[in-house]
Amino acid sequence: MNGNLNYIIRRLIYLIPVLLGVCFLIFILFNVVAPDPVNMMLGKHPTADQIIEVREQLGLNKSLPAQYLDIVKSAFTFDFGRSWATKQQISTMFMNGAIPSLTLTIPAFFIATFSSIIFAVIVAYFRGKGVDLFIRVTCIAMMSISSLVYILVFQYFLAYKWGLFEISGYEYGFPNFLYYVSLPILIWVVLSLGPDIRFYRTLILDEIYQDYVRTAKAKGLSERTIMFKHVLRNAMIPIVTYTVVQLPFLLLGSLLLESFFSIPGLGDMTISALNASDFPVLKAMSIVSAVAYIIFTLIQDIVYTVVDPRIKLQ
Amino acid sequence: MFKFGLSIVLATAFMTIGCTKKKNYDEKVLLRNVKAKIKGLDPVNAGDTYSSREISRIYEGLLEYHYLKRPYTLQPNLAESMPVVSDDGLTYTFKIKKGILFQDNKCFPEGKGRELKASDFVYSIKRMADTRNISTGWWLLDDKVEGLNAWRDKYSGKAANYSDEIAGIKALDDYTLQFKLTTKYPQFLYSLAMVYTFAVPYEAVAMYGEEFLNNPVGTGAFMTETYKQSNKIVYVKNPNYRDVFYPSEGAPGDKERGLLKDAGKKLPLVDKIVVNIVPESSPRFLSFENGDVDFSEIPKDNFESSVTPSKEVTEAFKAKGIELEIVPDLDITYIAFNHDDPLFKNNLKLRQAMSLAYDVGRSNELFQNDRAVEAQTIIPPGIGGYDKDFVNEFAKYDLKKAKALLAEAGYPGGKGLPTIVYDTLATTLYRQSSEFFKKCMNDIGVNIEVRQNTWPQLVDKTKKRKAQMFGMAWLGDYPDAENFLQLLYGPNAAPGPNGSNYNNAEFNKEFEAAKVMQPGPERAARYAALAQKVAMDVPLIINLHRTTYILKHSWLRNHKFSSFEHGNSQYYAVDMDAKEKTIKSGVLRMNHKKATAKVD
Amino acid sequence: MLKQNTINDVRGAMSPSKKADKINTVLKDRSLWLDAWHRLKQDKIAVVSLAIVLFYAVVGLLSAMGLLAANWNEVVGPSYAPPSADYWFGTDFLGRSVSRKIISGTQVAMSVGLISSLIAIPIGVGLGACAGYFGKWVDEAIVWFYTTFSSIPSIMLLMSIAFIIQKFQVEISEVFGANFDIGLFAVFIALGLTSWVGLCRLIRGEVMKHKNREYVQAADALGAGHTRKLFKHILPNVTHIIIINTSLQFQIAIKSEVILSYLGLGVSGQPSWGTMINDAKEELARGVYWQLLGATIAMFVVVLAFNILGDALRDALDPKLKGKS
Amino acid sequence: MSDLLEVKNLCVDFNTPEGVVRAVNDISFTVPQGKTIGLVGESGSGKSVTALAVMGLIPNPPGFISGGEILFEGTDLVKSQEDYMRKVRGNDIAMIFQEPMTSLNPVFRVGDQIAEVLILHMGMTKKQAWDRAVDLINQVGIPDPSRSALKYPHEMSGGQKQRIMIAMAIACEPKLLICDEPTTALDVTIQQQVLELMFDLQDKYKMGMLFITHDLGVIADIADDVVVMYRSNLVEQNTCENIFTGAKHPYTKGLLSCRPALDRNPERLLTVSDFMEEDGSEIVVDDEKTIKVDKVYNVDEEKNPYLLEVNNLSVHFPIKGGIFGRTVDHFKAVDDVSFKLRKGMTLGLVGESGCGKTTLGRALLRLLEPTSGQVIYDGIDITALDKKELKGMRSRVQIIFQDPYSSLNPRMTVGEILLEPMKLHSIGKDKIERIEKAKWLMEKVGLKADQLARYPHEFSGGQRQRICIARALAVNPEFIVCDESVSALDVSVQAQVLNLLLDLQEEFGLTYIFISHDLSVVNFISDEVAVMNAGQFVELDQANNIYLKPKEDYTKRLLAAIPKGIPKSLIEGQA
Repeated sequence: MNGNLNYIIRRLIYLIPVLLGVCFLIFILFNVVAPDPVNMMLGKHPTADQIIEVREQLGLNKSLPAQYLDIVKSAFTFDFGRSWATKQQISTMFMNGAIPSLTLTIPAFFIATFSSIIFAVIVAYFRGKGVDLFIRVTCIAMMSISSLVYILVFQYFLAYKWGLFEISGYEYGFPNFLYYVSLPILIWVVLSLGPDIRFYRTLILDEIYQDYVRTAKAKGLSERTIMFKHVLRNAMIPIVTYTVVQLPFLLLGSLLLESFFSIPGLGDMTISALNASDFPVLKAMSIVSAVAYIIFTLIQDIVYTVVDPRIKLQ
Repeated sequence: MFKFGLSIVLATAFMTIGCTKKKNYDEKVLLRNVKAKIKGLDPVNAGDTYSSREISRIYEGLLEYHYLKRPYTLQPNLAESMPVVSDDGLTYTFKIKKGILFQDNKCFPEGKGRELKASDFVYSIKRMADTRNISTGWWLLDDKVEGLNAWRDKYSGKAANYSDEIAGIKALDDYTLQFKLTTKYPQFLYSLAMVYTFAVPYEAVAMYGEEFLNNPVGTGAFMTETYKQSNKIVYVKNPNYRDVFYPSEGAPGDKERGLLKDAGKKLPLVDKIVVNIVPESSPRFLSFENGDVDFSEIPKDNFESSVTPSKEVTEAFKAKGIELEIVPDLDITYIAFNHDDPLFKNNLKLRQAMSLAYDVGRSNELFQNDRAVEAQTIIPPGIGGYDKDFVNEFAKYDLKKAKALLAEAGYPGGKGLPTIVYDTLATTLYRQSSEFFKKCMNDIGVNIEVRQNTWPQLVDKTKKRKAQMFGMAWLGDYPDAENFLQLLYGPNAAPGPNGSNYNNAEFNKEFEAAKVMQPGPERAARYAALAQKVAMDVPLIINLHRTTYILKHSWLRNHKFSSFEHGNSQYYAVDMDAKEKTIKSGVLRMNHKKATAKVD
Repeated sequence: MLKQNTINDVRGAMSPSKKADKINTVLKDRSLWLDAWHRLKQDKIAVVSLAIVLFYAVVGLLSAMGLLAANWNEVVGPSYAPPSADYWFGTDFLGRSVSRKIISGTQVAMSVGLISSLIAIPIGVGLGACAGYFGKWVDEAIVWFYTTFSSIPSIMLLMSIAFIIQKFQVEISEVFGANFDIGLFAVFIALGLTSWVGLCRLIRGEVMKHKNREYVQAADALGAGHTRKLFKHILPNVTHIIIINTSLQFQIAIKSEVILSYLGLGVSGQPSWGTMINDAKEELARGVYWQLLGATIAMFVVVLAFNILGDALRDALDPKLKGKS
Repeated sequence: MSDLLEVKNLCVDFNTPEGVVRAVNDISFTVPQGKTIGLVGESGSGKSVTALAVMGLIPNPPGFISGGEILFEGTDLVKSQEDYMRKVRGNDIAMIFQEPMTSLNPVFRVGDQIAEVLILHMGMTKKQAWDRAVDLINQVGIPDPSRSALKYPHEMSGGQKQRIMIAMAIACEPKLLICDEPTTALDVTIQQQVLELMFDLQDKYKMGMLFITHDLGVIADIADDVVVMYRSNLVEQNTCENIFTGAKHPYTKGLLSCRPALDRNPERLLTVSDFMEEDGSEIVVDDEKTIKVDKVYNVDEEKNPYLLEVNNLSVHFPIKGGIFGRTVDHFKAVDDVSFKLRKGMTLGLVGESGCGKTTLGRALLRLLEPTSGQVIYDGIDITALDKKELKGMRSRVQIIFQDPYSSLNPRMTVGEILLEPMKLHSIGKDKIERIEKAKWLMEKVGLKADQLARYPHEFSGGQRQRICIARALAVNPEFIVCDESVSALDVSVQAQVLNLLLDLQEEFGLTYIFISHDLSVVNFISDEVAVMNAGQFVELDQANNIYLKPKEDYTKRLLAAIPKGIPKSLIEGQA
């Protein structure tokens, strides 16, 4: 087991420069280059001396290295201070934002992944026949329409015209949020079916042409058992690792869905931070998603060894 | 494996097939949607109109605007009566009503709300001056109250000592409060009706510290039950609220419109208020049509289906029991020239030509559905200084004259004139209006390059004088034309509110003289003359005074729109049985054709 | 042993230029790209989608040069006129013809795809090739760089890059002149700088694979230097990946322009499908569907064509097929 | 006793973009109970397709059986339904494939994969099947069967994996066992053990066996009857004895003679083309050519001075470990090797896979940096040269690789490939002269001069290897390292390339180091032979001394494992 431990520790040590790199990139993007938000904070009647005082308080006059160190510190402590636009504590904003985002993205992600795997297996099973062609063509066609169009059309028809879903808004608590997130989930699933099915289909097809499938046939196994027992079990390795890598992005939620359905998740928070040039929030969002991405790449490595017996952590 | 996966997909898919939430009608609830997120509930940094509206449900100030009387008149709220003003107009003395309690909160001993005292106001106004609070309202009293600026500078950037006495604000005893001003400042009374100067208990600030903005403790009619700053706020009645009754008289015509039916009743008239935050305009209006909210403004693109050209509710909406309320706003929109740019500064003819080339009527039609009033001067209707008969010869649309003037300005047909950069916001409405402006200017050969910005970027550009031309709107802070004329006052140049950096010595002198006059017809005439004279100099392309159109459902009572909506929600009432009947009848769900058919 | 006559008849009989290409044909009479083109031609749908892409490119070019739909800004009828005989896709809020706006919008869509790829390809291929070929610390540094880049969500990167460009708006407009469209410029740079990571990873993997192939070691044994090995041997065997990836990147860029204009970072001053779809946000409520419909159809056709073309190119160019013929 | 399997006039076609291709043309043969039939032929002869046809495993698009019958115990498998075939496969007929490394499912334990076929066909419970599987693993000679059953395929060696395949095949005691080149991918010592195992199992279960291979040596050891296929046709069918003593068809004769054998060392190998024209008509072979002349090892001091001297050469690869990836240990690929090589002579380097022979070959050319030791080539110490000087040396020392498909740049025409070395070392004044040299080189290696504009994928494996030789010759080298240069080729093509190498050596006085795992090939071409194991020289001596009087027992074991190529019936007869 200590082999794995060494590996994990080495990977963690490797991730530190990446984290420092991310902080540096964020530092460049937001501190050095970003426009001066102070005027915006002072409302309609800022006075000249008030601007100087505010710059001082926000720490904008600190030396650049000091500002960079603040970012790095916040990457580890997750204490991002207060938002400039709303003066709220950013970490509490995250807590409030995370729940709605996750209630939307987690169910949507798992429904989308499961259904696209099922479809991909069907398509691979009937490869070359009518079903395969039909599903592939619809996938490409569905991918060719912009996500914004789906949102507009679905919201107008499904929510307003036929009243099947709530138009917008959000309520915390178990049964209530379902009414509000069901339409966005439906849209997310429709949007991700296309690319996912195509991707999983290629993964499964790669496995079908391997030698062990021929051996399985020579053992007299039926096409169905070969597909579900042998091929799918092998194809699950890339599928699982691919899914794990996508998990950190669920935290960010879907910017468009949240802002159109006014779900107060992290995505919606990002958009209002963008419109209000609220840099502490934008920085915080970038750091959190970057840290999540880094951690999940590590988890992906570990999952890879669990799923694929061939890989020893070396 | 296959069966397991399939069952999971079907289960979750079935769960989200969707159903609308069931509605309950027993509790009297006022439902409304709001466009922008509430920044926080701390009076000192109210910032925008949306936050001030929410804050004023919880906190109260010395004065307030009468709910029904128009034009807007001040009346005492926490003060017993209007202040006694010294002859030199510098000393104001107030008497505070006795027995006013703060709402119960754990910051008070045994959680019981204590009585409001004069010293609370001294504390609250000092809080506004404290640099660490970065108050957006500080401009109101900057250099206006004796000793306040000194106190502010003394503790700038440090923890302020609030017991440090200053001459300008003193609590003579528990119920008398005295202000000493440094200069004559008639607008001072208005500032006491604004959110920044509302009373705040020091115990709450001490206990909650930086989180005070999320834990409001006020003397107002309501208090917060749940507060999700970016999603929804739910208010409930404040049990400690003193006896306040619905006014028995109002503006002419209010009685006929049934606005005095609940006269004398104890306020507030609803048990609960639910405020949902819905940024996108189309879902906001669709939820109104569904009956999820009690009243709503009308987005530009839903106007045709709601209001007839003759400014009445369409047949379909009438069938649904929806009423319309039209109220002019204290508001002006304009397109500013940056007078730092020599191109505009000393070329009056060019400014006049561009002003004449701008088709204000068409812009009103396209973007305001003809709801707004074409502005003649910078002073909006509804306050002293507005003269409805005055016609600004440069505010009308005259292409021929515009071309002639442009030639006189030295750029016949626009030749020789460099491309002018017009900065606007990135939202769809502003992008479309800037395209319209570009088209109008192209008609006389002036080439415009449109640049999109987020709101902070635009503000940043105007404050740093880097924007050549830009569209801007100004909503009155208080019903006094001074608040509008100061937009052209030289010393107010950027980063102050005078974004055009217009500086006309003669106008500055006359403005300084007029603004210190006591409110009255003489001051109004002075303001009118001043505004009309400066309009001839076309400091900016004057555009529109927008009017507010509010659609109300049949079950909403006593609603009268006011530009200063502080604490008005306590006057609204909701007839829950009427609401239940209308919603259950499904008339709201019917589309327009069927609804009208139902009426005939 | 050498047959003397062959040299003479080659040297003496013909004029120098003819002689040159006579020699060259001896070495190479047709290129592999031609073979790939023949294979592509067999796939009818691929040819159709290639034709569509070329048609859009021509339309984009013509409207860029002002020869086509330059008068998109002209008011042709009442505002929000529904589609009819004289306006195929109706008119927008100002009364301008939507069909002209669609045509003019092609220019933005195609230029977004083209220029963002032109930015992304050199960076992606350059870094990817160096990482794959040199390995050791060069590889470590480049892998570290693109891991850092890809760990920040792309939407954040897009936003902040667009911010930066708009911050330098004043300086940029001095350089490029006032009527230079900053919005579009921001979209180009933002998309270009965020879309190179995928290509870089692909190229790195492929170059690493080819570096260990025996024909490269043989070149090494012949004394070929790094540049020769990389540019003469490895990169030609990798170019097909660049082509396939670019065709996919193109359609992603077109679709991202819609999202960017929703976030207010898109094009201003000239029509684009993104702004048209965004205008539809409010218009749909009042029953004005034609601007949304027109822009969506226009985009649907070209993005579909790019997708199909991408797959067809993969089959035609993939050396695996050629190797086993 | 009726025949177990009878194949009558079997034809199999494939739809390709260029039209229908016939892979198997009118083949008929029978496999009696308990007998082993050897199906021999080169790649592309259709032998594997025949096997797959019997199992009904021909990939449907693009292949299909277009004629003939396959009678298994009377029933025609071609006509039978898929679910009948499924009951037969793995139960009555079992099959073993060539590539052990990829034929087992990587993510299932080997025990489970064996148990699976038992549960499917014999209706055993999981427990019974597992015990039977462990027993089978024991039968196929894998140590500690109960623990090995829990292992995953990647935790086993190639030989062990092939044994698992065999265990899986015989699990249901099939009547017919089809083996498609089961031992080709294995080292010769392991190949011997696997063949013996199959032999014993055949006796034990009285199985009929259809053994497919291109290696006549193996056929002689194991087959009762032999079927020879050439370009999808059956050219000869006879008992093993008759084939080896008096083959009738020219192709069979060519096949037999082009195989280098240990006991005889002819000057040149006869190839199939010496016996048969392209169109299949026979050429009468005069006796002179078939005379077996033993190559004489004669060293002439001034004609063959010492060209290469290698002192204590080692190449160690660091093994990373611990948290910070410190080098914990070294894998000694080449461990302190010293030898001398005379000009114009050939040193054979032979050994099993992983013994370090390839690493040594690469280190000599510094394609791989040696860890220590000296390589003195014609008085110059190559290990001490810097990059620029090394480039100068490149024209004198060249290498030819193993895999014809990956040693030529697919994007360059043959002409460009041949001109590149000349440009690099500025051989020939201008393009015209270089093209002439290229044409000359093509003819030298036996290819047509007008094919310079062709691309590598338009040539066969053998032709591509010739192009590689031409490329090496382009710089007029003196010393060439041949790294398994013929192992990937068919036997007949192998013989032609070996002859070509010997001709070129004679004409240009080239010095070779010939690396291979195939002892008979090394014996044929080398003057001296070094046997390597675990990075060290086990033995270094003249070729025939090594083969006739091996000193070290490792060499002895190696030699014993090579199939004699003489039918067992004859040996029994003589013994």
